[in-house]
Amino acid sequence: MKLSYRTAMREALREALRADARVVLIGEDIGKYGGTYAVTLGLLDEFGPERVRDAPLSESTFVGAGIGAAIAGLKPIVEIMTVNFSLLALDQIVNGAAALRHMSGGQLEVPLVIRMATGAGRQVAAQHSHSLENWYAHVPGLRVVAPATVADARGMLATALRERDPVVIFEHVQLYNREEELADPAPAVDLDRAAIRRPGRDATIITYGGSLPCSLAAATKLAERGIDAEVIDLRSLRPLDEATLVASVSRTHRAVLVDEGWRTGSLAGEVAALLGERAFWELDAPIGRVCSAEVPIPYAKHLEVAALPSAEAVVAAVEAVIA
Amino acid sequence: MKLSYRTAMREALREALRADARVVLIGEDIGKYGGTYAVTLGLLDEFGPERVRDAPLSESTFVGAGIGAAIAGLKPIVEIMTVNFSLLALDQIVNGAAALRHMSGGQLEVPLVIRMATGAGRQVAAQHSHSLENWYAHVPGLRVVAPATVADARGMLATALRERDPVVIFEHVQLYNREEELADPAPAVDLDRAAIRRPGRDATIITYGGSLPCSLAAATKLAERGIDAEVIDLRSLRPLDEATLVASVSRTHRAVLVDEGWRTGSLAGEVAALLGERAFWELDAPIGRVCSAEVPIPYAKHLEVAALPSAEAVVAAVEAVIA
Amino acid sequence: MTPTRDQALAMLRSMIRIRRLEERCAEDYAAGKIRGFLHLYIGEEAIAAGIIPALAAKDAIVGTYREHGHALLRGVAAEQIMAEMYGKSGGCARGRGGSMHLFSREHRFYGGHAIVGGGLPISLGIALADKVRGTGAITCVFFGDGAVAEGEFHESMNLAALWKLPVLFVCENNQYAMGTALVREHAEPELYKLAASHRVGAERIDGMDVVAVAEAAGQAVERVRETAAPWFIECSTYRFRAHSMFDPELYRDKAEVELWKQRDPITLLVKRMAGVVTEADIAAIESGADDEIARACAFAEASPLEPVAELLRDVRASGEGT
Amino acid sequence: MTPTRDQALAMLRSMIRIRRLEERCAEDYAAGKIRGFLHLYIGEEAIAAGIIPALAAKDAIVGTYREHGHALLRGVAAEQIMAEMYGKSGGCARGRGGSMHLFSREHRFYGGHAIVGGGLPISLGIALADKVRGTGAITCVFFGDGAVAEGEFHESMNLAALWKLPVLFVCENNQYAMGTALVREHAEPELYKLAASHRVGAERIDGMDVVAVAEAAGQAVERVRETAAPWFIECSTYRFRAHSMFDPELYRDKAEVELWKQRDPITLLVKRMAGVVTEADIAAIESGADDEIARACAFAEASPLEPVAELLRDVRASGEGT
Ligand SMILES: Cc1ncc(C[n+]2csc(CCOP(=O)(O)OP(=O)(O)O)c2C)c(N)n1
Ligand SMILES: Cc1ncc(C[n+]2csc(CCOP(=O)(O)OP(=O)(O)O)c2C)c(N)n1
Ligand SMILES: [Mg+2]
Ligand SMILES: [Mg+2]
Repeated sequence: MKLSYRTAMREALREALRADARVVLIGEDIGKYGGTYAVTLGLLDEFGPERVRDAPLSESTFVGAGIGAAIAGLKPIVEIMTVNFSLLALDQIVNGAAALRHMSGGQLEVPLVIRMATGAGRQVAAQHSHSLENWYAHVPGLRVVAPATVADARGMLATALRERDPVVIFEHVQLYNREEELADPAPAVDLDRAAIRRPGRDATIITYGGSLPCSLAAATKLAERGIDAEVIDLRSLRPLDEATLVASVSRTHRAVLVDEGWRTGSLAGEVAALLGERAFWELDAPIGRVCSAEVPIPYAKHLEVAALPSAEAVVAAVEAVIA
Repeated sequence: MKLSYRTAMREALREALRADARVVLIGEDIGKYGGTYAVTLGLLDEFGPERVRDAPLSESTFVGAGIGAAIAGLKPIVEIMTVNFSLLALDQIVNGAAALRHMSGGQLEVPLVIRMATGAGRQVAAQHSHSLENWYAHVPGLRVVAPATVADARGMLATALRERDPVVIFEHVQLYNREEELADPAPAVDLDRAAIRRPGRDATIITYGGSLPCSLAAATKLAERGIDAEVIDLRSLRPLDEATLVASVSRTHRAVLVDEGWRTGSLAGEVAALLGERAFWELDAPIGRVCSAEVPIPYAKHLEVAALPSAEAVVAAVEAVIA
Repeated sequence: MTPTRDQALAMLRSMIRIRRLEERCAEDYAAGKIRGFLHLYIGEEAIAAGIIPALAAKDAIVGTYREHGHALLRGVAAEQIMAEMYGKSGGCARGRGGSMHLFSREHRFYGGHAIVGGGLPISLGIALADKVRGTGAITCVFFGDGAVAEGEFHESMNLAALWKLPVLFVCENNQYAMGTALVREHAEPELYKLAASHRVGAERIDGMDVVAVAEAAGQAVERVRETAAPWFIECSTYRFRAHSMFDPELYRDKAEVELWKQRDPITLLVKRMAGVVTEADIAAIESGADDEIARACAFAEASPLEPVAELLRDVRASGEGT
Repeated sequence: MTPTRDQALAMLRSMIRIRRLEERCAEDYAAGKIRGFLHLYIGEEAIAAGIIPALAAKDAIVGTYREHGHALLRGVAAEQIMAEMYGKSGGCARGRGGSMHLFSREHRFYGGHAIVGGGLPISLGIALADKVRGTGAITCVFFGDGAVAEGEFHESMNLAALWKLPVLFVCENNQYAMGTALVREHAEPELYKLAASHRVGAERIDGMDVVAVAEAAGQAVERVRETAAPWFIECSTYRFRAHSMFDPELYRDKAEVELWKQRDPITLLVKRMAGVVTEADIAAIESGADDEIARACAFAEASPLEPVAELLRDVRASGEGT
């Protein structure tokens, strides 16, 4: 069956609501409005206002309420409309959700899922175009995942809900309209393993989330030029599947990271550091990084495009590490 | 004259208040209480409540007010009591202070200094022991500095106040009581250059802020074992002084990073990635990282010590990259 | 108060200029010339039209992402506004901000802020600077009913009251925060009472009646300037269009929208001034507005893109430290 | 209401147990056995002593970093509390939390939160879970006057009212947030009015009078349970000690402290019950408390440290994903 990423997320939510009475949805405009990105469209009608709870504009508080509800026996799925607004809830996430199990000596658990839209590319300018996945991936106690395909959008939530601890799911805004064929029933998703989306021998392109499509496009172009690039989708940003990464680079000996975050302090930097530690003797060239320009993302299309990773930039970076 | 880090910061603030009527101090308990870490002690009496402004518990709002005041002609120095509470103000810092010049097409400027205490080591547990310097160092539009010596504590503020854009100053809580001899008048501080705190030939230890003392202690121990380590203090965390780093590693061919942040997604990771890019052919061994354990920092002393970088761990890491 | 003919014409012109500009924006959005988020003010024009002329040139303004009208009435040229929406270098933020981020330092128009509530603390700081510097200027900050639910709103009321800052808070209560109706957003839907709870002087007025708004604005601006203390005006209003161009408006009835449209601020004023303001007056204002907008769009169309080479310019003044 | 002899003895015992425990904490801090931040509740005991016994075992509690007394009265063993402060594995958070982070899942004592205001949203969620699950339990959350200045406070009032959550909000107004006096922290220093502004039922009581607190608590708990709606109690109180062990107390007069000490909640109750409660009763309670604390400290002293090898345990349940 053909499904969009948006519909896949919605089906995953519907399935969760059906399967477990403890699941409740909390977020701004997820009910009456139908969800800013229409992910939750129809769920209020189907499950009612007790289970699909529209929250007022108060990110810190409704995320904190999700934490409390998780502690006390529910399985809340909180939508923060976009990662941009999650800045207002970071204290609750870092000092609450991520820390409570450890700091309570293992007594409390916070089985909370936080979903948020992320990324740029829709000309919504500096305050609405952040990619802060790496900030979240820095925090012990969190698991962070980024579905980059429709299959992962469909399957990751169920796996996340089996965790007894907080999971943050990043959904890139550019992916919602993408469609894919999907088996029915959709296959289960393993959150622990990075996925090799395209096998290759000459270089490893490592990416995640919204940058997968441009990485794959780059691989196709490279193939035309006789370069066989492997493309790895991290899927789990915390923890990282080091084994898959090291194994790939041990085969190809060259790596390029593609990450929509700003370059300095990017997740790409962490992965590069990791490979430098774990695969130092395997590397035949410096690792390349294709990231966003270090600038608040501008509105004008041509400037926004110039600021973000592109297939061309990935091609150039792979050629550079091979040269 | 002998000065503590605390007094040095206070003298810098006093000097700024005296020199420029546009300078105002804003923060929680900086006035009547005298400052949580007593940095601002006495300044309320000297300069009055118009210039030393106690703010209510409302981090987002008094930081935002600092931004507005900077836009409209003041030079506010905002104290966020500790980095832990800065999570509540991140939206204002990222979407306001850091972005406004660029997103306004260069019209607005935000000459704002934000000071905050950072770091662990005082048994104040998970919610009060963060080191999030790398989060800030990720954000275009900010400059981020970390005085690690009394001289830098004395001199960095004046340099920061000459910037026409926001500067974030991280003061490690473990440094406040440290004393040093200082020339009078104190020398001006260049924010652009990392400082070689100890020259050496065999390996480069790169660190900043609160980890400088343990890095220097490690170098002393290594010297006893015949290993001559160079110790570099980054001082400016954004931008990084790449030239000094690359030059050092090009001499020593081995590097270890010491950073109190959690390892994954640490500033240490970024510097390692950078060296992997800029000094790949100079490196004779994988770069080592000594960071905090990936865990909310616990209260119990022995566990806290185990979670944080130590001189022993640095020694071991340097020996490992040399072996 | 009954306005004079001249006053009425001025208010009418203000509202019609906004209305026409935004109708054009909607068209240009459909045509793909404007992209990203676009939030129209249509239906709410009486607020900007009543408040902004009451401010002095030295006063400062802070707005939201629904701020085209405010910028226009403040004196930012329609050319610059349209060029900004087209993403052109002639725009008032060089095309970097778009619809949500209009700025004009020259007019002390300090944004265009797209994080709900985010402009409030900034407005406090601007007012603080003016107070400390003794300029006699006040700051006027606009925000929606939804912003009042954010904690920053309360923090800002408290700080403004504690520090006695000359801020005029203008809450544009259009009954919805995106799709969330007032009573589903606020336990206390009479929002001015929330401001008053922090001992900030507060009132509620009919935001569809430009005359009432202008009257309240005049008094409030004077009061804030004289007392150097904050004041809060809640304007009851309604947006006639969707929240943004992506909104399917599932959350409200057509009938409700139609009901409010009967209180269209432009029509209300025209009716009130029947006999004083004529069809011909209106036609003249409309054609003036249309000319202005046509010129603005032509300018915007012709304005060049900012060179890509300038992408990193103005991240910081020094270029370094980016 | 005049309490019976048994009631009075119970209240007295509650307050004295806290007082003695914390006096010992202060000594142990001086001796270096307790480190980090230590915030004493001395002077404020009537609040916990009045409120906590009014709760049912199924109810939940959320506290701040000034929560030793609350944990103790909730039934967390003094052994576990002292071991926690000593950083030992026998502590109620295995020594990981220390003074600011006491937890006991068994007692539904959900912290010990050290970010001011941070416990409020969490308390809402706990109440939501109990409401959804139909347990009939309510949640009681304690916080200071300073927390009321944080935006999260208002967001929490609004959400609790909108969602009709069974939360009992207990504001321990001890007149200071660290060194910031009430009137310098709040434009509206009558804090219960701020809760009421969100249509949360609210009252202010004398937090030094344990009988008044107990009476209000009994009614409030019943009301919250029956209506499943929030209620807010502001307790006027005073901390007799410094904010934490680092505080030089520059911001208040000794005279002010002395004045409040004349309303010491323990003395007040003893005076009120003169003739009913005897010196011997008090002596018995004190020696009981001293025994309890001596046992607790001995336990804490003997309790082993958590092995360093367990540092990474319980970051996540699975061990993976850390
Ligand atoms: C902090 C934050 N949360 C969510 C959003 C998404 N959002 C944009 S506008 C809006 C509604 C705001 O409503 P209101 O304040 O009433 O202003 P209006 O749009 O009605 O003028 C929302 C939820 C945002 N921009 N910022
Ligand atoms: C968000 C935040 N800001 C600042 C602090 C530092 N701090 C700890 S306690 C405190 C005062 C809180 O006052 P109040 O809420 O009245 O509680 P009290 O200590 O008087 O019981 C402050 C400012 C903090 N822990 N969290
Ligand atoms: Mg609205
Ligand atoms: Mg207090």
